[in-house]
Amino acid sequence: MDFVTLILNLDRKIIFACVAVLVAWPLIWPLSMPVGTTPEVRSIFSAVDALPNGSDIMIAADYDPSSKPELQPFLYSMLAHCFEKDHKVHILTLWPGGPALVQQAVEEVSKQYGKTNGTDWCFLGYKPGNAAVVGGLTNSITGTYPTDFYNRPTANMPIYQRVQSVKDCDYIVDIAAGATVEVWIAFASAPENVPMSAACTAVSAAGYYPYYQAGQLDGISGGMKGSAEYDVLLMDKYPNVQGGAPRVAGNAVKGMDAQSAVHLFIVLSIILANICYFIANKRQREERRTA
Amino acid sequence: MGMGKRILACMAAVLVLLPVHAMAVPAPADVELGDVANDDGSALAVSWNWNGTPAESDLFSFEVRINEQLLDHFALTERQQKTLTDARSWLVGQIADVLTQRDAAKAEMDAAQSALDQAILDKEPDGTINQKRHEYWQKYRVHKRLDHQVNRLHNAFSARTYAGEDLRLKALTWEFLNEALRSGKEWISVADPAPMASVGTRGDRSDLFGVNSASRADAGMLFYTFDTISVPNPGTADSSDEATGLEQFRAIPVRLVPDIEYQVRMSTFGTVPANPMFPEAEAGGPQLADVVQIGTAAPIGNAFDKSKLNNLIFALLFGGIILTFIILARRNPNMFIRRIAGLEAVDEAIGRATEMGKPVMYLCGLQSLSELSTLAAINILGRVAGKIADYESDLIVPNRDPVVQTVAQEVVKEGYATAGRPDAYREDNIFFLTDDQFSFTAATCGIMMRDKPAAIFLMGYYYAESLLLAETGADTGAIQIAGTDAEHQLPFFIVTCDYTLIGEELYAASAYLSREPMLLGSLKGQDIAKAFMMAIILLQAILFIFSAQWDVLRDLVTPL
Amino acid sequence: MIPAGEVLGTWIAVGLTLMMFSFIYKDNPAFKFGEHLYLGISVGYYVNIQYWSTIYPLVFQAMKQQHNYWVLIPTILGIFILLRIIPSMSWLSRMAFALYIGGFAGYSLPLIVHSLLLPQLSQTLQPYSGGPGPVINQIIILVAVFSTLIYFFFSLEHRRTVGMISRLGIVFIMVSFGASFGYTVMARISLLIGRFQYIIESGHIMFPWTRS
Amino acid sequence: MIFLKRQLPIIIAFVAGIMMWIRYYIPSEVSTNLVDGYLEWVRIIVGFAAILGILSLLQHHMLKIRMKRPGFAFSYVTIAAFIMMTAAGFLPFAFPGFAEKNMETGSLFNWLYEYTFIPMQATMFSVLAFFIASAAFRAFRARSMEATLLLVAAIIMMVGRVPIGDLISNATPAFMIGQNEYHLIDFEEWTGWLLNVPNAAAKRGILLGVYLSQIAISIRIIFGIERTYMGGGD
Repeated sequence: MDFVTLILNLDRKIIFACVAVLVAWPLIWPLSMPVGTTPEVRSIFSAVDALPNGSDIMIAADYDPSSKPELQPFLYSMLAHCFEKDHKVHILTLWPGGPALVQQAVEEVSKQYGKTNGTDWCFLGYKPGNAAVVGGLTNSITGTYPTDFYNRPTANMPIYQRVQSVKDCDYIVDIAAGATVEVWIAFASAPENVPMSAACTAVSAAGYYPYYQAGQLDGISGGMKGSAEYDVLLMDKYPNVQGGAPRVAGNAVKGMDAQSAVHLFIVLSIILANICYFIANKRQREERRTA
Repeated sequence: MGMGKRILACMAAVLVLLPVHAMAVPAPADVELGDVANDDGSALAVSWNWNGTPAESDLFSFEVRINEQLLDHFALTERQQKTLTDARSWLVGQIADVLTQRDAAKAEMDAAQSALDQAILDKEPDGTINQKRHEYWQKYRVHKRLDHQVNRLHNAFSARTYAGEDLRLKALTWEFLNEALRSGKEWISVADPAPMASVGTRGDRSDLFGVNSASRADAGMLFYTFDTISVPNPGTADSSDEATGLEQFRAIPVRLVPDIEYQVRMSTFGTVPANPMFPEAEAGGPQLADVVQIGTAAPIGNAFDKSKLNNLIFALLFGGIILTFIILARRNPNMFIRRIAGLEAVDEAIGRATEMGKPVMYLCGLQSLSELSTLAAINILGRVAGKIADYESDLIVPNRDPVVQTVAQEVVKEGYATAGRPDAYREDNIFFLTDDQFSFTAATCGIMMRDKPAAIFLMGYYYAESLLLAETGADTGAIQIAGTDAEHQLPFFIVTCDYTLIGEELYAASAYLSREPMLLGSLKGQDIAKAFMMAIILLQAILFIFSAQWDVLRDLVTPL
Repeated sequence: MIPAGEVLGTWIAVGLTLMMFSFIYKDNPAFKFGEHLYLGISVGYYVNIQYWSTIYPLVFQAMKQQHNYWVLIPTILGIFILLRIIPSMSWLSRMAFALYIGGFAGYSLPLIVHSLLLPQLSQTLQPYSGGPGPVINQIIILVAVFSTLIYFFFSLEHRRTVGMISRLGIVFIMVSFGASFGYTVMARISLLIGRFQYIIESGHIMFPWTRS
Repeated sequence: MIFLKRQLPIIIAFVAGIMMWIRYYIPSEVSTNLVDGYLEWVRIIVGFAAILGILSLLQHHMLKIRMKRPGFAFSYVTIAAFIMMTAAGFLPFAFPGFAEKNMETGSLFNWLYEYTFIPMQATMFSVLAFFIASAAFRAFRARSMEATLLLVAAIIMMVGRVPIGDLISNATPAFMIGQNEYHLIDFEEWTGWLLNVPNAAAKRGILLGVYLSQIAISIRIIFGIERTYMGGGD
């Protein structure tokens, strides 16, 4: 059997084993490749950073465990960034699978920064109905969420004495695994002129570029790479994040070595397999001609 | 029926109660600013208005009038008076500068034009004429840009303008404000919803004037703006000369609660040593210098929001077109739809399958029958079944949904009957596998490996399993034709299949085959709307060739 | 000291992860078991979430604490929706769906025009500025949007000029799908990395004595 | 009865749709309260609709057990897991061995979420990474002009958006044009252009079509032409 046929008929299990090794190896023995940042993520960072301390940020964490590795690190970094800047954080989720993930993140990070629930941040929890919730928030936050995730009435919270609706928020960040970015643009950001950014799974990142290009989104962070970039930007500007919040600085950056390795493997295999495919095709044609 | 009538009454009550309920809930409304009246009925600074487009001379008398009124009406401190006067003269100076520049540009343009005319009259060589024409266009553009700038500046002068009866607030952006601060001018500026300490340090947004809901308890500390605007981040903003000339001002709609009295204030910026009013403000930097209360106003709600006119026109027009075409399609279901190349590929694939004497496999996607893509897949299945009956090959249809399975059986049976081969139809070949996503995938892949179908059709909606199905199909060497509106799966299909119906093409194929008035009418209606959009884009391109600055089309479709 | 619940939980979590991974070998009973377990757990989870975040606060608490009895009307409509699983009563659910889907169609229609359609269209008509590079990009965008629209335009045969423009459209569509494709590959690998990270990190919890 | 079953829903959809549509153009307190109240109702109705989806799934598994369809034994697992999870959330007291009740941190419910729900859901899709690698060898072929373009763009994206792309770019020879330094291969520049220009434009073309079809569906629903939401039956 020659090389071309070998490549084209390579056993699946060998390929699977290669992928497993390429993922595990850099995680156990990191190469620590430097993570470069892209303008899309830098502009999210600078938008949040440029807001004066104490601004109100609406964070929508619309994802569930199936995209946890991609988006959970972003939520950690975003929360750390907001608390570092003393921003008031209003956080909610439109995905039923999300609340417990957000709860973990917000409780952990707020504890590290010594922030008070109800004064510095509020986790509003989950409500079904995507656009019905976002539309409601443009009228009244406390009307849409009479109670927060912990079932306490929101109307008495200090944080909602100043802010009535999304209109009063200074920024919206949607961390989305699905199509909720469009919902936030259509029902909150565009009609109420609140600037917004999106961090989405890599699957949908390319699809949101029309909004980025049109200025409807300040920035886009795509998948684990975007989260890693945000980590890097955050740690560059606020070095104490690294020491103070171990889970913040993190997992996304560590994953980038494995990501590079597997990408390289897949790219090389596509190129190699296609070359073999064309050689095999040519041979076949020649055989047919001689026959 | 007694029961039925009672329920009917309940339903009717619901419809009546919904608006009643809405009226019963007191909530802050979100309304376009109507007419602003002052508490004492006097004409205060807020009611600056004029009708129609003012001549340039109006501009100046208008501006002077405002401030005189202001100065008369309120006991302003000397400092405040000075600030306002300085700011006014700065603005006036700006406008005067631009006006001078524009007039100079106009003169240059006219000169260039006459030079061009002369060149043409003198029958000079083409090269020279072209160069003169080029010069003329350049001058024309410069003039046009300055002309725009005059208009924009002029709009910035007023807190609100009446363009016809349309009411808008013009706001200044960050760059403009910063330039003013850098040049050491004191400047009429910017309100901010954040606490006073941070006013002026805010990086990327600013409005000209602010209002504060007088009914709020701590009105002194909360300064509520008309609205906030988002301005391109200074780091990434387009800093070319045209952008700074034209994009400094941005119109934003004013949103106030009607019938609530607002305090209207004007805040001034300046380099101040320290301000007893705002001890938090640091000395030295550009800080908020003074806040002047210039009156109170209560907006009145309008009956129609004119800023949403282009929206209404578009929605009504498009809605009307869709409805009309659905009605037309009911009368004449033979409306023209272009050939769908993918459907021809279907016929070809079936032909090749027959030559090889192998079966054909067809999947209708993983969603239920109520989804449009599944319906489209079923419609295409009818066509495929007819062709297969002609060629006498086998058709295998594994299903994930029992309801889809039943309908698929009917469609295939009909296809065979229409082709005149009802005897060739085998019901067992259209079967239910399992409803479980990955088990269904594994089982289908198993069938592909075993039966090695010559052609595989993947129509309808797919999730992550698309890759597994298409990979196995490609491995068996079958001709694969896919059609899906699942955008995330489309790339996988394109690289693994021989032909792919992309998104809307699937619906179009379905409408083409089924001639269902609803699908057909919508498709045609959407085509008309697309034609409208394409016409605008084309027109813009043509205008671009002839003159670089033309905002009319864009303004037409920009949401207000 | 790690709590016993965490150690046990981590063992279970890693076990379930491996069970799901067994699908790459082939579809097997262990995977089927895991899949069905997941289905049951998720359904139980969603029931809880829907109840505690919607029905409990918006209906029961609203009536008990704020004495807002208006919520009874949507609650009755909601119960109508649940009647869909009883075939003879399923028609009642239509009333609720009609109010919800019909009203929502009306609610979202102008907002789609305002927030999505018109801005996207007007941004395509941006003024040309910023030097030769950006202007060329602007023109490419204009051409690409136009030709993509032509590709999905079904009232003209794709022959001659129209055919050429639609071929151009397909070029742009393919490049954009390529970008999506690259990103999708990235996403799937990220998820795998996440799982591997979890398994590697769990080692110290599963075998507490390995912690230094 | 036919009026109730067929016409009335259409009338409700029409009235509600038109009301919600027109109110957008009318800036008054009533119009704002109308939409506020309507959205409040919808949020409750949607809550029930979500439960309907859940119930019909359970009903399906019950049916599978009753009909003894292939693989019905696994449906017992689903039902048992459902009962366990539901009970964990609804129990009015803390489950023995756990500190909290209901959905609080430290409850049985939370424990189950953390150690069963998260790992299983997260693993489901990560499995696909393996299949992508094998498809790269077996199925991703440049069999047409379209597929070739797609693959080239994808390869640039895959290399260019991860750290190794930066390493490769920096390793290539650099040259100066005017004031700026350019690398022979500059993945950041290339991917940025690819995403922001051709990708954004083509996606915009597709999106414009999608918005139009969304609007068309809304119109069809309001005017009672589209009736799929009514479900089957008479």
